[in-house]
Amino acid sequence: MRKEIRLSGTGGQGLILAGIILAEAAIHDGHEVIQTQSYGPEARGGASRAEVIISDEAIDYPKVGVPDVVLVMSQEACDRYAAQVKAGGVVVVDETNVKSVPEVQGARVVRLPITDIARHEAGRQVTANMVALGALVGIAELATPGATERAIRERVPRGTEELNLKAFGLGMERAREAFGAA
Amino acid sequence: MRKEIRLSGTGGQGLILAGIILAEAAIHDGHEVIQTQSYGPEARGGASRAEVIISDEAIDYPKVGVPDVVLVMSQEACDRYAAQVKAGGVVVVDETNVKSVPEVQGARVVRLPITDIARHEAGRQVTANMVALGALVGIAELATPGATERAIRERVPRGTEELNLKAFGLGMERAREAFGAA
Amino acid sequence: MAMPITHYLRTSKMPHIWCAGCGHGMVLGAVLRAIDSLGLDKDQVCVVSGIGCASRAPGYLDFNTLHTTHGRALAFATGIRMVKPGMKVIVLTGDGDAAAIGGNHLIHAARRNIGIATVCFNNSIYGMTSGQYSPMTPTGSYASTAPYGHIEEPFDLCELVYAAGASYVARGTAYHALLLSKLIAKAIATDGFSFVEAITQCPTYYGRRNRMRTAVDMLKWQKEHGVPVASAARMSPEEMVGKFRIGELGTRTRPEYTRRYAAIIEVAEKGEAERDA
Amino acid sequence: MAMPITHYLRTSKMPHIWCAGCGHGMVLGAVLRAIDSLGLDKDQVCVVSGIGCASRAPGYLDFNTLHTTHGRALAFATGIRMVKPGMKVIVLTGDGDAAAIGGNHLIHAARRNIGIATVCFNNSIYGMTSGQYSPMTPTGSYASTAPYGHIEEPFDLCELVYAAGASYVARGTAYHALLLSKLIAKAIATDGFSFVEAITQCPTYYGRRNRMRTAVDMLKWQKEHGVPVASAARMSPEEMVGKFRIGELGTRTRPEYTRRYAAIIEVAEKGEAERDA
Amino acid sequence: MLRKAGARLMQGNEACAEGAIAAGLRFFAGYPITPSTEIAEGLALLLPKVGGRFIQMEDEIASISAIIGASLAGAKSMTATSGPGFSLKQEGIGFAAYTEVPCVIVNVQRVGPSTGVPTAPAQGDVMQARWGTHGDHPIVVLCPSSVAETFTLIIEAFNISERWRIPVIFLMDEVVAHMREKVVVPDVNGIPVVERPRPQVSPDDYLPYAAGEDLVPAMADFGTGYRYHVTGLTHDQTGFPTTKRPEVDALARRLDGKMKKAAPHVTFVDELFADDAEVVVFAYGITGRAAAKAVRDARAQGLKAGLVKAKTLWPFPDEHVRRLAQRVRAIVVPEMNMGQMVREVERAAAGMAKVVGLSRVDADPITPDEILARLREV
Amino acid sequence: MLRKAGARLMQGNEACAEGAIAAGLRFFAGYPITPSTEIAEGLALLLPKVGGRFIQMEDEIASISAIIGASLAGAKSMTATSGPGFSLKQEGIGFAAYTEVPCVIVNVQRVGPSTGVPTAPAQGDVMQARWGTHGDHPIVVLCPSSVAETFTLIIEAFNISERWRIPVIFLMDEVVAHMREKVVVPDVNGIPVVERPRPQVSPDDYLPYAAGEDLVPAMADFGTGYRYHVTGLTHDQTGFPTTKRPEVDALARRLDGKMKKAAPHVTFVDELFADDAEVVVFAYGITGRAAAKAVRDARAQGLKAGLVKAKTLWPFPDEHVRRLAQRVRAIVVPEMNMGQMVREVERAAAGMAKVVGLSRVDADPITPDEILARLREV
Amino acid sequence: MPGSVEAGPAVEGRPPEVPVEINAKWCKGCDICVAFCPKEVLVRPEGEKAQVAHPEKCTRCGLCEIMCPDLAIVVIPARKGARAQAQGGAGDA
Amino acid sequence: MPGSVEAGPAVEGRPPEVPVEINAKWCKGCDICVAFCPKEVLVRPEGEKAQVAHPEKCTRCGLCEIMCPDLAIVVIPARKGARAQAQGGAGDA
Ligand SMILES: Cc1ncc(C[n+]2csc(CCOP(=O)(O)OP(=O)(O)O)c2C)c(N)n1
Ligand SMILES: Cc1ncc(C[n+]2csc(CCOP(=O)(O)OP(=O)(O)O)c2C)c(N)n1
Ligand code: SF4
Ligand code: SF4
Ligand code: SF4
Ligand code: SF4
Ligand code: SF4
Ligand code: SF4
Ligand SMILES: [Mg+2]
Ligand SMILES: [Mg+2]
Repeated sequence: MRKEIRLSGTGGQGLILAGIILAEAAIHDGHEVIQTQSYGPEARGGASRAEVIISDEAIDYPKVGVPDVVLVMSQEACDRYAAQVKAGGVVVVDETNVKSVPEVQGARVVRLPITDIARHEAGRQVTANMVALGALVGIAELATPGATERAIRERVPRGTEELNLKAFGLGMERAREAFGAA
Repeated sequence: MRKEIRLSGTGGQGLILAGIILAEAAIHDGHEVIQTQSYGPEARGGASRAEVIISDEAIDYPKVGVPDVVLVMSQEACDRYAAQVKAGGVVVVDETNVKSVPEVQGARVVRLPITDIARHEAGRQVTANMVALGALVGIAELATPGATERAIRERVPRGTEELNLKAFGLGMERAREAFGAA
Repeated sequence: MAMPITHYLRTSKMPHIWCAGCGHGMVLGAVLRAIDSLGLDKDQVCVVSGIGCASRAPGYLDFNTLHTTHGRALAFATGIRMVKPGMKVIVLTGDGDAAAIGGNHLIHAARRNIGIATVCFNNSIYGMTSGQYSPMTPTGSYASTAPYGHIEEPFDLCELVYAAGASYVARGTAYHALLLSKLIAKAIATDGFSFVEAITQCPTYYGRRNRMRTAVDMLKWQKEHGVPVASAARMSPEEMVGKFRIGELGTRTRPEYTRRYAAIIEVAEKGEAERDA
Repeated sequence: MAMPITHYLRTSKMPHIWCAGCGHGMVLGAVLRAIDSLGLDKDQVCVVSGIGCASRAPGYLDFNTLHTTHGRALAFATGIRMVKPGMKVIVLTGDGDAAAIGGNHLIHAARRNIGIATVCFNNSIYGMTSGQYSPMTPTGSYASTAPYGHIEEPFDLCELVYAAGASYVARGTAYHALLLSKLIAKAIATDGFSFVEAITQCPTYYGRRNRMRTAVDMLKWQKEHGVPVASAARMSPEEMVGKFRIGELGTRTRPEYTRRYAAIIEVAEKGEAERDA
Repeated sequence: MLRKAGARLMQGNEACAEGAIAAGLRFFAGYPITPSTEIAEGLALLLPKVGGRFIQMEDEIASISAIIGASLAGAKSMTATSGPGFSLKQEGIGFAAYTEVPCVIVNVQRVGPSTGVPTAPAQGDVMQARWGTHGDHPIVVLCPSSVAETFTLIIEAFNISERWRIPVIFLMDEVVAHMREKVVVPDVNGIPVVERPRPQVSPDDYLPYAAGEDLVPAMADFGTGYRYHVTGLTHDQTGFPTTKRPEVDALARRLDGKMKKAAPHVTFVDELFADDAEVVVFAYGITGRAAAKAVRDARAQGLKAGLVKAKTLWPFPDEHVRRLAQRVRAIVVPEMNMGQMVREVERAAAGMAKVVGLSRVDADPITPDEILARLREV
Repeated sequence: MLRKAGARLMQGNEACAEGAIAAGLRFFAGYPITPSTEIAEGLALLLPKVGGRFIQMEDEIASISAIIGASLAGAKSMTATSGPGFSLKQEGIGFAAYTEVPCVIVNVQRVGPSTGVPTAPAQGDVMQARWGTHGDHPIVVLCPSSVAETFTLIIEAFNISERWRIPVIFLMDEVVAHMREKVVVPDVNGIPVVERPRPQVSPDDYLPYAAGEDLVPAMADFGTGYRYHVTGLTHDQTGFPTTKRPEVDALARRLDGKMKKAAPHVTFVDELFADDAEVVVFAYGITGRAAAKAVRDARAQGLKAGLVKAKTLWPFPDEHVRRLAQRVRAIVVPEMNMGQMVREVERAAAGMAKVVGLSRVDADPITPDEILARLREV
Repeated sequence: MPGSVEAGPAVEGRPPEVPVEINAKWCKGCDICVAFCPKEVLVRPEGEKAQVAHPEKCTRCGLCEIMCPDLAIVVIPARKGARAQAQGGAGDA
Repeated sequence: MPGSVEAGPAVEGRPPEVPVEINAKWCKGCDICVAFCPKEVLVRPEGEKAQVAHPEKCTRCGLCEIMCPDLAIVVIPARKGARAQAQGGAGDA
């Protein structure tokens, strides 16, 4: 088993944290894992793209080539990355921010109003990354829900555990519905 | 023709200047020339040893090996350098400062009260280096007197030319007498 | 203003890279308004910076511009000024760039009184590297390298630079933008070394960590804590606690360095020097 | 004095390398008398220097001694002090070492108020490299790199260091040797950063070139130009022209750096930090 | 130890900070610079928890100076930086090397020269790490290629530095520094920690620069009764300056000799399929990972490829490369620079095998495919 | 010119200062350090006489920074230092190399590392001169072995630096710097002086980092109407920062290519009896003088010895050594260090000739006899 | 170079349609102009750029222009008088 | 370690022979002690080291000791009183 995942969007959406939690969940599941990210021209601003490789074997080269799973949470990210997905892969699109999706060949495209779910259903927009994480876990089985929940508990700021777990659960749920329907 | 000369003493005796003037005189005479010096542990204090090589041919290696002519103007310098002279060479000793001269094999030792001559005859102790220069020129014919006089005029502080030339003349004169008699 | 601000901008490089709400843009505006008020020839203005968010400023400006190494802008500027004493040389720098790694060049440029105008964009933090404490970070604040609260005291940079010998030192804030631009104009017009500390906000790395959520909060803080020198003179030390003075903090008249050097050239060309004597 | 001075000397390394009449030996004597007056344990004293004639001092002293790179003594000393806050850390430095290449470390050590006592042997010149001008060379003097007369103004180093944040600053001279040694003792006893500028003579490279032929001439100059602070307070600015103040020039009380850090350790060991919150 | 043993996701810079503490680091002085800053940030938080001390200095020169002072006072010490700061630290590194003060200098390489691309990876400082300061000096340079290796290798860095009294340069790259990987943190007791040789004689008999057979002098902490002198001037066995020719010579040769003695103990090289390889890749750092994949892919395609991954760059594994050159057809040296270590490989190979460089300098890491293509060519 | 043409006794440092002025030097910034100080002292006196400017800065970093600024303002600029200061200048050198600002950096080598022996000669900085700053960068290193050569070679240094927009390191040693020799000063008109390529286009069309066939971009002086941007960040043809992969790559490769284009024009090697030699000495700096004597002595004794004296150390005369290695039995490389350039000779010789180092590190120069002995052994 | 900015000061005799022009390409939505405009002329709907909501209230005091960190605002001077007011604006208080 | 210096303070009850001891190995002949001794106790013949010429005039003020740059002078304290005088010496003026 080897899965490459790219999470993309804009700075401030918490995608690095989502990537880290996904990676930690995979470790809990007993896998090898690498998480990388890309930076802007200077340190400031941080990354807007996180990548995760989950594998059963030691991972030599740590960079994601053509990912199996792509999450796009902004129009710009979508334009850049949506089409770069492996045949048979999945692109998860945050409908709230992405209005038009380019043609993607040989992969499934799952549209979910991730940010809206976070804002209106989970209760806070900042949990969009957890909704997205739920969606990824729900659709692509990148990590077990239990390991992911454990990873979330360990990583998020104290006191926000339940909020984040709720968002994660919502994401997983809605994704399974949508994926079935996609 | 190739002559190696070592001028040694203590800092402040002006031996570097004497070496420089000797070297410049040799240039006026049309020779190749190299002048070097040794430093104390740090820059401060300057050198107490100057060396000059005068040659008819291009000089490859610039360091003096075993010199043809050695000037010693302090006891310490005498102890260290007097014996290191080429067979057939000359050691010029400033009797004013050097009380005992070690045995020197195969070279002539010329004793002159250089500092005393400067003090009493030339009129100022600081001209001891010029007296010494005169002695060297007088004894070992390292440069022509005319070229040396020209070099002195060009190098010494303005206004001190005559004083220095006088000291030089005295050194030359007294050396010739002594050398004849040595 | 004689010219629209865009006259001095490399508009093709805009928008700039600074974060939303970053005070650096406000200080930059003040610099340009100051230059404009002096009616300088763009070809005869040279803007030099070091490294940092603040130091990215010259890239946006339509002058001779030089983005150097971290902390060394004043040393590069000194070389330029020595060769082209007719040019207006302006250094734009950050608090880390000027006061941490560049502190020595700052005090020596001040001592020499070389004709360079320096504007220090003081946001009390290293913005570019994401929020480590700087020599201007207030005691007790949090920074990525001060997770337990900062235990150092900041410089009074204006006092320091004045003690080092500068001809003109002043302090303004991003909030007091018109005052700031007047102080900068005065600095640029000074014949000698001049220094303006411009208090500015880094909402991204300073504000957030220190309970000022937005740029607006931080500007309000500047408004409330910056006290014009004239008012400060009427206030008691107790009233001034936690506040800082803004305005002209020191002026003196001393000969400018390159002019002194010009006198040496005059002498030397005539062939006079101690050594020759 | 409780102990003869030789108690603190590595006598096998004597005589020292300084020139006849060099004031550095006088300042060194004052340092040792100060240490003696405080009754310090030699094992718990660490003396650090940079590079220069002055900086050769530690080699003669029977303490933990460290002769570092040019200008960096205070930075090395900071590391020592951080690890061994119980030690007395003393920096002996020259005007070039401290104020030229080392200027930044000087102002930052002062700002942090780290418990290091610094004695700057100020001979207004670079002695070790044979007489180039330093940041303390008076305007108009001659130096090997100022053959036409020096055109820069020197720092008021005490004022600068105090503006940077030091707890204690004072100035003495080699001539006023007993005063100097008292000032140094006070500096060493200070809980925080302290700085003593010791005006001293370099007859070899400064004196000769500037119409002071001998060390004695230079000491007389010190005697005539150094004015005790109390007297200076009674003098008019005109009377003080060309003169300088000696004595304690600034004292303040602020928490010492390593003690502040100890408080952080206390908190951290309990597991508290902003990031964890 | 700060964290429990077991499998954890760690960033390279985090592994560097935590590994250092595991190795005994108790003093860190630094100045922030991308992409090394997380090391300082991590240690600002962690060091005081173990009673250690962190300080952010006014610049990189002050930082290297402070750690040397701290080490003399007895604390295991480290600084971390990137290219521009590493250039500034060179004078201090030479001082540490000459005075034999243990310390670790981390350089997380980014695209250079000068400010370059601060957030992008390169391997452009490998020659500088060896030759950056003036004069002959002993130095050890280690280079990890994974987060887990960062953790274990930084511990080696401290152990080597303390054991041999040689500054160790820990040369990371931006990819290794910023990526997160699974690290199995060992139990405290499982971590071998070495202390510097301390004097076994009384202060009166202590000669701070006299060395025994291993050529490593014993080192007393300041403040423990050994009142000795340390100088960056050329010094004799007593630690005091000398300009005597034989003593000047003796110091230079002892330092060189010490480095040679240390070499077998500090030279770490990993191999993959190297035994029967006809073409090998010599690689290091992140490029070693791409090379491993390339070599596996090559084998899968029937090409007898192998890998030599150097974890120690300096002393250069001369012998290793020489032996290899005797039996392989070609050595491919992929580097994220214009060709630096390839020169050393060329030198060591001495014409016995073809040596081919592969440079990538566009701020992205070399891919396995690029290496594979080169392997197929040679 | 300041001094009349004709034969004169000059010190090495004096020849450096006067040669520089003859080459057009008009700005010097420095910080005193033995054994380079006389260069600064000479220029403090001489520069204002020709309308130039001298400044003693607060340190070496400020000095290199100031000369880069001055050069951008249009003046030929130089700084001078020795090992410790050279280490400090490394960051600035990288900036000059990356931004292609002409300037000359003199390093008068003394015994290192660290403070070492300030007044004694060594050749320990030859590798540092090439690799001292982080990241790949173009650099030229020249090394004179006599006072007369110092005068002519420093002029070359300026000409190369201006012509190719590459910083030139002028690597002297204490012996050459402090000795006095006869120099025949040429007439002003006899001195070829090269100016940097200045833009031939209008400011509107000026692309400060776009280069023609020689890969050298034209350089406008600040204040002449070309308002452009200079940065140490990776930059595109317009001079503005870029992180675009192809542009990052293009800059690195252009600089490398420029250095390769320049190489044949800047590589100076002197030979003595090399044509029919069976054993040759590869030497540089003061050691080249001892080697010349050794080779003459060897010939006198019937040994077919020859000398290759490199005046350009970097770019290393690879081709030269390679051709030589093909026809000689052995190459002896005497150096006043523990063996630095010998590594390059080994690399270039690629096993074709035996390469033997000869190190002297006791602060005295290598003698002809020592070299002769080694020549007789190999 | 967006046209709105280049438009610059209004031509005499042809009054500008809006007192304040906002360069949407440069605006980063920091809310500074909104917060400090003394007349509440400006607004910024969430996720969008600043906009002139009440041009009629604008006194052309110039504060928004000098405070915008993105140099995105130009206040078009009225035929006379307006500029003078800016000098005494709150920005200087 | 020259004995004269090591001798240190005189032992109670056995008065020192000379009030001032000069370590000739350390003295560099700078003339400072000669110039500043208020009682003209010291001399230095050209080319030689400083010497105590008039021990009888010495007040043990200590000035020569604290001013000697070569740490070559030790003033041997008289049984009492002498030391106190040093505190007010010219060196402090
Ligand atoms: C020699 C060197 N050291 C460190 C850095 C990393 N660095 C870049 S900017 C910066 C601090 C900038 O702070 P400041 O000058 O306050 O500017 P700001 O970003 O806050 O505007 C640092 C430490 C560097 N580029 N070069
Ligand atoms: C990095 C570096 N730069 C320059 C030098 C040369 N240098 C040695 S001592 C010195 C100046 C010393 O002056 P100061 O500190 O005033 O001491 P003094 O000799 O006057 O007592 C200089 C420039 C050096 N050793 N290292
Ligand atoms: S990080 Fe701070 S200083 Fe830098 S651009 Fe953002 S707000 Fe401004
Ligand atoms: S050169 Fe000057 S400072 Fe140095 S020892 Fe001599 S007199 Fe003292
Ligand atoms: S101040 Fe400028 S950047 Fe901020 S919202 Fe207003 S127009 Fe936009
Ligand atoms: S000019 Fe003044 S009133 Fe008009 S929008 Fe701007 S701030 Fe508001
Ligand atoms: S002061 Fe000291 S060194 Fe000078 S002459 Fe007197 S005893 Fe000698
Ligand atoms: S103790 Fe006083 S009186 Fe006696 S010799 Fe010394 S200076 Fe003169
Ligand atoms: Mg800042
Ligand atoms: Mg000095």
